[in-house]
Amino acid sequence: MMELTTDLKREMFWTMLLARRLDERAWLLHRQGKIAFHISGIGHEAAQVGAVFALRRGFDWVVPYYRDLALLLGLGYTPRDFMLALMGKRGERTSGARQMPSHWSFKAMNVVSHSSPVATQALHAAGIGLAIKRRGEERIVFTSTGEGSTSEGEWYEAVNWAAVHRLPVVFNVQNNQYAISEPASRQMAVSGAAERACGMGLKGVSVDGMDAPACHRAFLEVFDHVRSGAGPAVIETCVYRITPHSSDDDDRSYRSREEVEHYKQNDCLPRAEKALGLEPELVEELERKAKAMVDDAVAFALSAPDPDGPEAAYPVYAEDVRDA
Amino acid sequence: MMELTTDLKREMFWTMLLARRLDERAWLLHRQGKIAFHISGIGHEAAQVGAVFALRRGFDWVVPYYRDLALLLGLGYTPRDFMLALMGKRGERTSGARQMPSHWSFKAMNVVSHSSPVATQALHAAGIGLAIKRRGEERIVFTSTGEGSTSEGEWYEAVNWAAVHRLPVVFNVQNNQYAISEPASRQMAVSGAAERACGMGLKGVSVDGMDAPACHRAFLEVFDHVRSGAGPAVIETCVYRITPHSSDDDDRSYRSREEVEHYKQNDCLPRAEKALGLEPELVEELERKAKAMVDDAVAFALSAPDPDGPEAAYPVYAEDVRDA
Amino acid sequence: MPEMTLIEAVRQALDEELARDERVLVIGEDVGRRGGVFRATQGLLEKYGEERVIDSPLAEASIVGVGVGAALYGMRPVCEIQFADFIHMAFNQVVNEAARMCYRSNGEWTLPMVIRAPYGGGIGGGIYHSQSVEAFYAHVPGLKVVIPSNPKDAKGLLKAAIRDPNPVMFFEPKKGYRLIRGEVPEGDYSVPIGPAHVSREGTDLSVFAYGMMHHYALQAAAQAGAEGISVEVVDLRTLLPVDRQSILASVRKTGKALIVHEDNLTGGYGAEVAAILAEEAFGDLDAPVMRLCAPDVPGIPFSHAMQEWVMPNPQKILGAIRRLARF
Amino acid sequence: MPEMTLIEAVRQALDEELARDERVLVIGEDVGRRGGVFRATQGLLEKYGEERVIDSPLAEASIVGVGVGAALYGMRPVCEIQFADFIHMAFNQVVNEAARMCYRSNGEWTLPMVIRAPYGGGIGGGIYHSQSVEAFYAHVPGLKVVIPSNPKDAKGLLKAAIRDPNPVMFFEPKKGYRLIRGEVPEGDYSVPIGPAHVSREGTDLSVFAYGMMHHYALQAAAQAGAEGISVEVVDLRTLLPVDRQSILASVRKTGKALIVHEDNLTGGYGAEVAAILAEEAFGDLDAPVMRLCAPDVPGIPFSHAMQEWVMPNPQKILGAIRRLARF
Ligand SMILES: Cc1ncc(C[n+]2csc(CCOP(=O)(O)OP(=O)(O)O)c2C)c(N)n1
Ligand SMILES: Cc1ncc(C[n+]2csc(CCOP(=O)(O)OP(=O)(O)O)c2C)c(N)n1
Ligand SMILES: [Mg+2]
Ligand SMILES: [Mg+2]
Repeated sequence: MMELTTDLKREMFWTMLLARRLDERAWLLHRQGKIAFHISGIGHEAAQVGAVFALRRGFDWVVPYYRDLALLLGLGYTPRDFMLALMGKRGERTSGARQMPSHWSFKAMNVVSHSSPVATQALHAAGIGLAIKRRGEERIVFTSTGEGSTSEGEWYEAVNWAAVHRLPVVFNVQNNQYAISEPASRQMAVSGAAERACGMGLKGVSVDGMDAPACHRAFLEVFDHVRSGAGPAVIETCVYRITPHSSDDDDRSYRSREEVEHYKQNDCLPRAEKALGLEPELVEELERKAKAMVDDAVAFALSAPDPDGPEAAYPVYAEDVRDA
Repeated sequence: MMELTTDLKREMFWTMLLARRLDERAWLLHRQGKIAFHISGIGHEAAQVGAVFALRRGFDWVVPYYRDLALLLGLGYTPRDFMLALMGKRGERTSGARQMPSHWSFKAMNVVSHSSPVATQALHAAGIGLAIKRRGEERIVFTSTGEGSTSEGEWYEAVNWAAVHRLPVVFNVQNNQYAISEPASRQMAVSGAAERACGMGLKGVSVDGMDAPACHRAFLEVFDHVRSGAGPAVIETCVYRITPHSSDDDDRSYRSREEVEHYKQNDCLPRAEKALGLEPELVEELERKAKAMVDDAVAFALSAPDPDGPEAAYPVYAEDVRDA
Repeated sequence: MPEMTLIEAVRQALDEELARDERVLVIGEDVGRRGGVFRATQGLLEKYGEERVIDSPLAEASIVGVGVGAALYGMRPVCEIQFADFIHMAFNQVVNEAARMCYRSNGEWTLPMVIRAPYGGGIGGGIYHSQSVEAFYAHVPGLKVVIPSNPKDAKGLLKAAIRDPNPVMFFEPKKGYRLIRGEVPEGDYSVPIGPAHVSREGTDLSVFAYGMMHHYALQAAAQAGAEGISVEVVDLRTLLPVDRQSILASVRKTGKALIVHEDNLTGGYGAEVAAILAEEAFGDLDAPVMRLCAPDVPGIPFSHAMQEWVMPNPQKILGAIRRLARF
Repeated sequence: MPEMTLIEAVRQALDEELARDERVLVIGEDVGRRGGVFRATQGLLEKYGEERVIDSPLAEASIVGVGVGAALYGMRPVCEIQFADFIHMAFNQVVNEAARMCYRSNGEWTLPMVIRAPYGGGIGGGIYHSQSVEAFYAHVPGLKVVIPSNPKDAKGLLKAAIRDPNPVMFFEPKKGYRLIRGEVPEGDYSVPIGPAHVSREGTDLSVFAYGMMHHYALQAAAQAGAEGISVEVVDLRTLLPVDRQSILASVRKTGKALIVHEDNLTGGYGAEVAAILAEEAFGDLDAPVMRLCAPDVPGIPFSHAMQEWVMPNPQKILGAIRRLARF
């Protein structure tokens, strides 16, 4: 098993930290009435950096979902990008402020646009895998969803396609134990999403998603397997959604404060600090840097103009595409 | 394990025989240009009688698919009913000649109407199971599809629902190795449909669908399991589609004559004759009876009138229902 | 009469029907402990239990398909799709299965079931939490399609839908959930599925609308009235079956028609209304039939400015009324 | 020019595009060894191999969704849905994903892909092998919707669809697959997506139709001509974007419009054509806009007599032409 270099450890931690601070700021902005909506990745960061730093970034393809802020930051998405999206301002890079925040798209890094209906993107990942295989390339496709989304027929069809055609696709299920209010036991009669794999004939792996180095190792292994042509895989990262589902949600009706507190004790960020062996001084420095970047991004986005209304008229067809 | 009574053995064989002779006649009528379409159950009869005679007929619910002729005959559907359907004549009992032949519906026996899009009915079976469970009744629901249809997201969603809610549903997959031209290996990367079950957390069973007593035993066991409240099950009956997919199909482009011949050697009908210990004289008598019934049904249906065109105007809504 | 919001009226209808008829079930995502993401089912789990208020797996086709099965068995399921934008995953179950069950079985099987979904824009939901989907279903014989515009109708029509022996698509204008308040009769009542409702009488021109746009149309009509234009407003309420008689009667009186919906123009429900008028009111029309709809773009953007540009609103409706009145 | 059937023209287009552009893929059920249940893809597997002519699992959403993914990667997939009746299972992938990809990504991602499906009745297919589904998609901005009525257009439009940078729904009138023969130009050509085609000039009234009904409309028009009624026939061909100019130009000339489709009336594509006329040809119309369509029933029955009762045909079209001419 490959040892993590100091640089990589630092970058993984930095990405987690930046994601966390941006995410927290989003909640604050929402409380302040400055943004209308936020959907959070808090609690998912370790798993996402484990994945993204195991990818060949800019070479492999990524079909993400809305909680993947840390993953996107690892691919070069910036705090300013994120704040523009939260505020729906001109220059928003994923959709020109057409989509809600956290609906990623980043073509330069092979990150595909996704919609809100869950699990639909899994089929796109299979299609990309098909094209890669046809081209005979070494790339793989990474795609993610929550565990609730594995109940969708489209998720199953995608995994089944990939298994039948032995496509180079990694289906990551970020199992945070809830789909809005519904516990995982309302989605599946097996103990976790990795078990889903056995009915479809592909590799299934489950990993502690709060443990960044463990996630990184697990993803490296799975990516190697898939890249080698041995077929697709499902990899479940067991995390916990520390926040409500979104800024529209109130989670008190369906889970206890004690449960949430319990999982906060296992927060992946302090765990990563320890597991990755970051020096306290370095952490402090990174914290300062993160705060500065978040402040800058907020100020930048607040001062950015709104799009003009009539921009909504296009691009309906490829013929209408203009530069944003 | 319960011993089959002589009566039951005879009834099982008789049902298989009648189904076979009706089905063969349908092919003949098609060649003669007397009917437009036939979709065949030849090769599936043993599995179907195994299932139907293990059900509590008229008490349990049945959500079938188009190859279930033997199953339906076991529930009281008659040769005349079948011939009226093949010819689309007035009085056709499942749809008033609105649907293609072999699209069953038989309310008196709790057989639900199904459509042509495959696998959609699996969800209806789950819903019926939900209602039965809510009522606290002892009934079970039997539903069937081919193995190709297990690739549909709706099939997965249905099985998953049943597993999560522990519904009294039995999902029978009649694996005849082909979905039109596509071999099962194009549908799944596991060795059979029963394996699909393990990813969803329910019982999965596979049985030689050419062996009538074995099927009967397997279904009895599975039905008991499900009736006892232990949750749903998938039961795969391994059969072979001896005919082309339908009268519109030509199977020579995608499978060899040798392969078909090979499976004909294992035909479930002669095997059942032996396994069920039927006397040759009895078989001869049953053959005569079957021929007479088939002849009668054909004559009856040929002389039946067509529906009037304007009957097509109703019943769009429940308010428009008339007696056929 | 007590006043309440549209969403409260929906909840009351569900509550009363669950109490009245033990065959009624509620099935959907987060409808149980969470009480629905819009709180339409709040409190129902506690009152009626897990076997009647059922948190489904995250799978829309299954919500409808399981509902179909339950209805076949004699239940009266009310299926909730969390946002209309996600009903597309259940399209096959609605269109191939629910809508065609009665016809295909020559009436042997009928399906008393309701499929509810919040629809429409104006709430910052972006492309996938703002869609209008009624036109797809208003094209499908075998379905009924209902859209209430106010609390009284919401409660009365939903009760009628639950009691109806057919599959009823019940789309609720989510922007109006808390915005639209109104009086609701006490005691049990229902509003029949079928008839449109003339919500404001007028003589110069007719505005046909439903849902949130009906609410806006009334505002625009009041303003037009102040300017001396007498506008008749017709709340279509039931989109399928179409109430041709009410549509024709109004235009016979006014001679002019403006149709408003927030769904995009081309192939929207307004096309059917216009086509009916073009065929059956030829002699009555004094002006072209006008449609004021969202432009033909694939969604309502998240950006507030872009959202407002796409959505019809009272000002835009008033502008169209003025243009049509001048014709 | 060689003569061929409509299905042969489809096959030629696929063959030539596969040969011309290695990014073109064919994906669908039984498209490989079986060559398609209607033989549209016969011989292509042998010529282009399993990696380009792909037998998919039996799952329609996946056929479209995998196509979307392949197109994102730069392929040009041609997805086949075996019968249009089964496309409902892919509705979400078409409507939420394919149609909205360009807009939602502000043009960062575009989808050059085609979704082909045989549609329509008259072949004894019953409720689930006879459906017309074009109205659902002609309502969705971001899609193009094309229906050829003859071999020349089938080949030329399919080539244009494969080369188009947008998702194109390509519906083929299956009853015409072998019934409709015609000349097809030699060599590479395409027929542009967009413009309707005046297939017969006339002065008394305009008939708008597409697919099989266009074929019937020409027959009816010929008969009407023999009776002294001069009928202009317009083959709409591209349903979305709508060719408003051609529709309006024809009615400006004739003053009367009859719209024919085999899909059911209410909310069908004819409603949009009628609505355009009601709004923009008000001054040109000398008669009500007529629609001749299937009645509002949930399907075309298997019984031959009932099927014929539901389907429009040349006789029924002629009857409508006579009525309209007399107005
Ligand atoms: C098809 C569809 N149905 C419903 C929703 C509403 N919704 C948004 S997120 C969500 C829960 C998703 O749960 P899970 O897959 O576990 O992901 P998580 O949000 O927990 O990360 C639901 C029901 C949706 N976006 N798409
Ligand atoms: C949703 C849908 N897609 C395609 C078809 C066309 N079709 C009819 S039967 C069939 C193959 C079904 O194979 P399988 O499930 O194995 O059942 P079998 O016919 O072999 O018994 C196909 C593709 C259909 N009826 N429904
Ligand atoms: Mg989750
Ligand atoms: Mg099969």
